[in-house]
Amino acid sequence: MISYLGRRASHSILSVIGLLTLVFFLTRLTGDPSALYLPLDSTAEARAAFARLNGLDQPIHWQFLGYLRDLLQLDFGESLRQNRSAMQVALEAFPETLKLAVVAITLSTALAILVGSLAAARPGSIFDRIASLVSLVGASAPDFWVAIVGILIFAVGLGLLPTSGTGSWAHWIMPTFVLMLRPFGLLVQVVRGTMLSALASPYIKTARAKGLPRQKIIFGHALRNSLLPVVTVAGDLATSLVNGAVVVESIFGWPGIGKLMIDSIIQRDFAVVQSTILVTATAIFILNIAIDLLYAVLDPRIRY
Amino acid sequence: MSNATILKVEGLTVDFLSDDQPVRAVDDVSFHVSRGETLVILGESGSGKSVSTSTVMDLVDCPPGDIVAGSCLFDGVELSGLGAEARRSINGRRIAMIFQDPLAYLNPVYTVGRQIEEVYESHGAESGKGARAKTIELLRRVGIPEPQNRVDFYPHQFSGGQRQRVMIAMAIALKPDILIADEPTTALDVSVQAQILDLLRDLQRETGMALIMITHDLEVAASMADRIIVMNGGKVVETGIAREVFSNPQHPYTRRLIAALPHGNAAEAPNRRSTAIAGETLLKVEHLTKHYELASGAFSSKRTFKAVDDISFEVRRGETLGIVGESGSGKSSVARMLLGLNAPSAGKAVFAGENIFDMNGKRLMAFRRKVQMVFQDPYGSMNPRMRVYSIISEPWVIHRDILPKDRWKARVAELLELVGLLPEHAERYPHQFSGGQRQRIAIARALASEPELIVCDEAVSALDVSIQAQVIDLLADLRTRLGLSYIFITHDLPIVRHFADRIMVMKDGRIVEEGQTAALFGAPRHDYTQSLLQAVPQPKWLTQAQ
Amino acid sequence: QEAAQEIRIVLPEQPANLEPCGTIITNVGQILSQNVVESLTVIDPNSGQPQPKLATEWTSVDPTTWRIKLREGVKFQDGTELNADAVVFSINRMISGKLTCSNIAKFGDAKLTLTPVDKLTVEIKSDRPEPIMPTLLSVVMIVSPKTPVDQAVNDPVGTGPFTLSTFSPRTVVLDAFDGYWGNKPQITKATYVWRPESSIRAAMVETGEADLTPSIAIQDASNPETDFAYLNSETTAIRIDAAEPPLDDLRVRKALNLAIDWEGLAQLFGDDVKRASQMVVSGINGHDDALEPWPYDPEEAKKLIEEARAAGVAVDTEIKLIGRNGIYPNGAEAMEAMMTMWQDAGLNVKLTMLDVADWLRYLQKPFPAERGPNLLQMMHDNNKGDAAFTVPIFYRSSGSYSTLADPAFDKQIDEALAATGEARTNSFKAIFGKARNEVVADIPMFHMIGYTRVGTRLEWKPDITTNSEIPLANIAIKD
Amino acid sequence: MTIITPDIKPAAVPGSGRVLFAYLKRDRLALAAAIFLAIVVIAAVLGPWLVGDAASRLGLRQRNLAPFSLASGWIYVLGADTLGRPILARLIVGAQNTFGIAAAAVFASMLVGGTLGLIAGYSERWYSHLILRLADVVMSFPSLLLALIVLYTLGPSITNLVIVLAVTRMPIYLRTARAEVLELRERMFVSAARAMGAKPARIIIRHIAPLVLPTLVTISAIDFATVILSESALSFLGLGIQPPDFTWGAMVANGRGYLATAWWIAFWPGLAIMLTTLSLNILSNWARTLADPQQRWRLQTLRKAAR
Ligand SMILES: Nc1ncnc2c1ncn2[C@@H]1O[C@H](COP(=O)(O)OP(=O)(O)OP(=O)(O)O)[C@@H](O)[C@H]1O
Ligand SMILES: Nc1ncnc2c1ncn2[C@@H]1O[C@H](COP(=O)(O)OP(=O)(O)OP(=O)(O)O)[C@@H](O)[C@H]1O
Ligand SMILES: [Mg+2]
Ligand SMILES: [Mg+2]
Ligand code: NI
Repeated sequence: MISYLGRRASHSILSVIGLLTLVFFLTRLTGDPSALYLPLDSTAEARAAFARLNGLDQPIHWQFLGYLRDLLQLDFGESLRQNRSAMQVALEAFPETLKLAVVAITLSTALAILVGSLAAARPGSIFDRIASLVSLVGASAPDFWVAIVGILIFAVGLGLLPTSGTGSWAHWIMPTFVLMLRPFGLLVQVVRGTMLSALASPYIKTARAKGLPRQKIIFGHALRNSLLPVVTVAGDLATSLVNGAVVVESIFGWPGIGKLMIDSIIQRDFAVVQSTILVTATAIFILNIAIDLLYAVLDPRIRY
Repeated sequence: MSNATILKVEGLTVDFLSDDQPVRAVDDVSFHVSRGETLVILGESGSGKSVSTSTVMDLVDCPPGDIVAGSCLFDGVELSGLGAEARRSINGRRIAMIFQDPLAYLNPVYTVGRQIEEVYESHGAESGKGARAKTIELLRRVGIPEPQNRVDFYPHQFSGGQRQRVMIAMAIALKPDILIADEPTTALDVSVQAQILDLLRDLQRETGMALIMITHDLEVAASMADRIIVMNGGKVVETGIAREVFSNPQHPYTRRLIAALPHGNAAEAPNRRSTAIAGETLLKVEHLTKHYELASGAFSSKRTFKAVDDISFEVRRGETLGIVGESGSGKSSVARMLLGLNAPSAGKAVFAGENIFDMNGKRLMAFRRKVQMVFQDPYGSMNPRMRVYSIISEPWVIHRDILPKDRWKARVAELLELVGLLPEHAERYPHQFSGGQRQRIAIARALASEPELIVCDEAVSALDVSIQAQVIDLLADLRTRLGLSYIFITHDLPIVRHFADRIMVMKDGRIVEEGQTAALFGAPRHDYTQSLLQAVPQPKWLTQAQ
Repeated sequence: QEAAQEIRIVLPEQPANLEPCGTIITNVGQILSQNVVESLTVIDPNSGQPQPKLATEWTSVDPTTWRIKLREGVKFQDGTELNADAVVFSINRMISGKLTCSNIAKFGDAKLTLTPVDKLTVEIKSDRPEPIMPTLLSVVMIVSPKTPVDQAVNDPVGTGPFTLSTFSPRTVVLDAFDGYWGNKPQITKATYVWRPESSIRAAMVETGEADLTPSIAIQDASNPETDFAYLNSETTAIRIDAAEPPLDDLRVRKALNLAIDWEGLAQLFGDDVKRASQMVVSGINGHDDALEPWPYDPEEAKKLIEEARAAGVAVDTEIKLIGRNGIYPNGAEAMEAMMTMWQDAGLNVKLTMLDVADWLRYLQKPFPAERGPNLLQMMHDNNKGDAAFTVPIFYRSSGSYSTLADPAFDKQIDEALAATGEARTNSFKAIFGKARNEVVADIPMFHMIGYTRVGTRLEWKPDITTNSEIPLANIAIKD
Repeated sequence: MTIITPDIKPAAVPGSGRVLFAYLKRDRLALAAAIFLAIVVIAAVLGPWLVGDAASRLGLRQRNLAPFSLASGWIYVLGADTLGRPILARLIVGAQNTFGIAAAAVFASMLVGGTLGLIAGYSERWYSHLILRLADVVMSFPSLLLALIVLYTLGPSITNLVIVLAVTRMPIYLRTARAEVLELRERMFVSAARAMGAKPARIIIRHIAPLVLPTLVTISAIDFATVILSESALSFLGLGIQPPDFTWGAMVANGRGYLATAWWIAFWPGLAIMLTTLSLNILSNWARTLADPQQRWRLQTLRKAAR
């Protein structure tokens, strides 16, 4: 176990370093930032000065070595746009995203497990059909569509909720809801599917023969046996949220890392790109290790 | 005894529906059982025993099952059409069931302890520490070693017989009014079987439990039954007081069964042992050892358990080596290692001059073609998504040279007939068969690849005597004709005596005794062997008379 | 009451930083300009002429030297006094090259030398004549001498009526500065937030969550009571790459202009847009009101193309129409529409929409090798009062966006740049006329309109400067 | 030998078209879904031929024409978009690109991701660790950055677009497949197949994959919508589909700014995406039932015995 963890951690660290290297070189293939930072009418001289100032005039391998050297001293570089440490920028945004992602994923997973299990318990029933329909409509609706229409209805039309922004709990409702839609829809389907197979297993007969209550059969026995794919898919969805819920962040003015990452990619703010990727990648690698450990907890036949 | 009748089944008819004509599994079956009484259901494999008892428990999925007719009156209550909640309070507490295929019927992700405790908790009988203590006590009573540790193990960490006992423990936890035991001792050696049967009898005495026991084992039947019903082709063909059925069977099927009863009682009755053993050593096992690493939780530290402890033996071409031994003594572990499914902790096994454990790639492939296994859990060993046709023909897909494709269909039909099934069964899926039928499919599959050595792990344990005889004849015939060798793991002494040339007795991971069949049966040296031979159950009417 | 004096402004974009040297960047300027930091001069939106701000007077000593007189009694928000040294410090900081300064680009490659003459007088020398120095000084933001010289800052200290109190990824907050030299503004506190989605911003003002939002999309400007249109100094156009055949043929370039259904296209940008005939808006020195925009004449366009074909011009060559995503509202639709119209006229035009960085490669020299004949979507913003910020980059052969190479035209441009007064205005007019009629260097589209939604609580109207500043001091609160 | 087993004929084997249709008829919802998809596919194939250039004809004076009016002709029933082009015609013509891109991307990611997941789950060799860490890396790699890099190094094209979409969607299939394999490989029938001499490839393809596939198909059915929508998000980089070509996703994105004023521009294509996703899911659930021998009876005409 411990040795497995150690191995996993070292592999992951290597992968993150590989990732950063990859990102370092690849981002530099996407064009020169000076064109974006300086006004269109600035002179060649100004551009040269800009490149010199930001070390962009050096050969790329020198830049990379410099980056590595700084990295060892935990210096992640300066943001070109924001005039401050790139890591500080990333770390400021990340918790905002994380909060939202955790709430949305937890809620949607819990809800999806409930709805999906009940749908699978009576396949073909009205509940099953409605649950599928509702969850799928939510999952396939364009997220900005739901977000903007939601704002138009609940904030402008009814005046029940604030349009956007952060602060009170009311500010959480719409962003969380929009974020939950897709995970919920996907998870309901996955839960339903795997539960159907699980419910047909012989050990469910044993449980019935024991006289277990229905909810215990469904949630205790069948669900437990079908959690592996559910956990995986939920984990993947969590990853994509941790990686940034761009639409929600930008529409609702939630200062998260997704928008930051997109902006800095488009603006070629390389140091920030690197730092945000470092932060999210670390989170994602930890999440994936946790999920793998969870497999072993969920299914005793799986051992590492 | 019908004055205290607790369960009365009347005119039960069950169909299995599909696109085609419904399959009638149970046809107008009636029986009843009283408090304290034991009703034994005998019958051919696939005759509807399991289905009719499952119906009593409401465990047949409807649809595709279809209860065409019939009533089940339990303690004055009509069971069919009972509400879910009422049903729940009866199942497990008042009527309990032991299933035929213990691995599939245990939830793989919960410890056995948890699964037993659940019975207490869900009926509000006991919870927390109390439930756990009771669970450990139960496990001890069914003969699980070190129950206080084993309670936290998962089903896959138990041997076949141990799982069966876990199942039994679960069923008797709440001392039900009726216990339906579907082949409860198929994986138990004679001594453990005796212990379990005693336990059941004790329970009956203590609580007046009615016992419905399905078995293929006539000795067990005789030792337990008050009354017997015999089923064939979905119908009850004979019913009566045990002693009368045994002494004066009416139906031709029953007669055939009873005729086989004192199987191998007489010391050297006609047997199917090899006549000529070629003498060339096919398999030589040396110092084979297997440790299982035990970690009950994901994080707890490891302990090891010695399941197989330095054993050596050999098998010669055309020979049958019988392995008998205590349940949990490591028989299946040996088999799995020989097949290369589990890595041994130490030792080697030389097959045709080469160590199995060093084999790789092509050689391993060639080896696996020559050695086949019939698994102890036939249900689990078949892919639920594959039809029987694909299951049996799979070896030919893997080893292309065995049989040209155009002959597969005919050969599958032939194999199915050899093991007593119908060619049409090729189109069905594993879940559509009875326990014994699945076991026969597994045998057919093992035969399909025309191997040199077949490892049979309790391969005929769920078959009734008539089909058992048919299968054994088939195996013996193949041995004579093709020079096949067998490693025959079984708990059934009459069968090994009848079929095996040499016998190896295992206990606690070691070989305690080994020798030619006749010699070993004639003069057992080791205490354990002696106790095995003596543990043959006696008919109930005799023991009661004493 | 106090609370009522606070306003909330919602901007389309988060300002990446608050460096006063970058106030020409819209989202920085809209917060800082004239609020936190002030410039030496400001441009009058109507006349395009520089007006006093921190500088009260300016005189040209000789063609390369200007003498600036500063306002008296002005204090920075950190208490330091505004004097000649502070101004010299600010300008030197801009031109030092030790930090990235966007505003300095307006000066081109001019070399400046600063000398404090006395406490309130500064002398600015440039290495070549700079007739519009006072106009240029409108981009010089004066910061406290305590500001670091070699480092961009996010906490600017200037002389404006407001001080920066918070700058976080969520919001910027400005508080009134008590020691302000001018009239005390009515607003005591301004909070800025940002939402990219125009409809959300409009909704925020509608629900009262915000009081003002600049640049909403035309379709969101649906309420005449709160939504104000203003000519925003932006001119859209398509640059014709005149160096590449078949675009080097004058007939083809004319046909390109004639083939567009301008009235139909205008639907995309609203009723208030002005059809453009030149690259600067009226009010900019050099704009020629008399210059007619190209009409819609598909028949003529087809005829010209046929003529060109007959003359052996390869009019069937594929022409790349290069658009930029998000350049202005409905920009992509406009490109699609124009492409269709050109195709109808018989030209083989193919649209490619690029992201900013990629698009820039086509906009600026050096152009990509093998660029092929191309038409480039662009938008030009000259709110600095003088055509000098437009003409040389577009039409001079050395201009960084220019695809022309006409020495005579270059000479004409150089002369205009050196001229002053009436002569200057007329020379620029002549240049625009030539570009429109003889050279046909581009396809001017529209002078764009911006829409701003102003909450009913406020008394304020946007104007041409709104894209670069929103002076809080000018905003009044109705009671 | 007295084996009196009731005589049964083999149940209908799924596979042949007629039998499939019979199963489809048993599930009304699935039938409706199949019909809808068939219509969409027909539109995708014949669309350009059916409505001709109506989809790209400008009507600047009919900008944002409201739906449900036949005044401008039936083709305008669903209204017109921001350039006054009939939305109905654009939906029909756009089906082709939409389906082409989404199907290619989803299929590719499922195929590659699923295969790698099966390998990574089954084997414990070094390459399975490598595959997993690669998946982690892909998951951590912002898809937008990937798109930009592809754009800059390979240039915009539909193939590259599909590659980007497929790569970014791949990890979910990979990890899900692996998770299922981790459990399945411990099952007895896998051991049995190994004992029979089946090579890993065969075990994976024949024994494990069929049990993993239903989950992957479920995910892919929903991914269809995700892919269409993220395709339109990439178009603002210039990697998406380039005008004059368009997809439903691009149509939705086009209507984004008009939700408050002309809802129909984004609504109809959004609805088309939704209905397609819905249909795909219903069909995938149907297929899942069909593929599972223990569930298949739900789609069969169960003939009961006379009583
Ligand atoms: N789900 C099913 N679908 C179709 N047929 C089934 C199904 N389950 C059982 N059968 C058939 O019903 C018959 C009775 O099965 P049952 O399990 O009761 O046999 P059994 O008497 O218990 O046999 P065994 O001793 O082999 O366990 C068998 O022929 C079997 O093939
Ligand atoms: N995976 C495992 N982990 C831990 N212990 C195991 C595992 N598998 C088997 N054992 C233990 O090893 C011992 C031998 O098991 P094995 O299955 O070989 O017994 P067996 O002789 O086949 O018994 P039976 O006749 O009951 O099938 C048993 O005590 C069992 O509990
Ligand atoms: Mg049975
Ligand atoms: Mg065993
Ligand atoms: Ni037996």
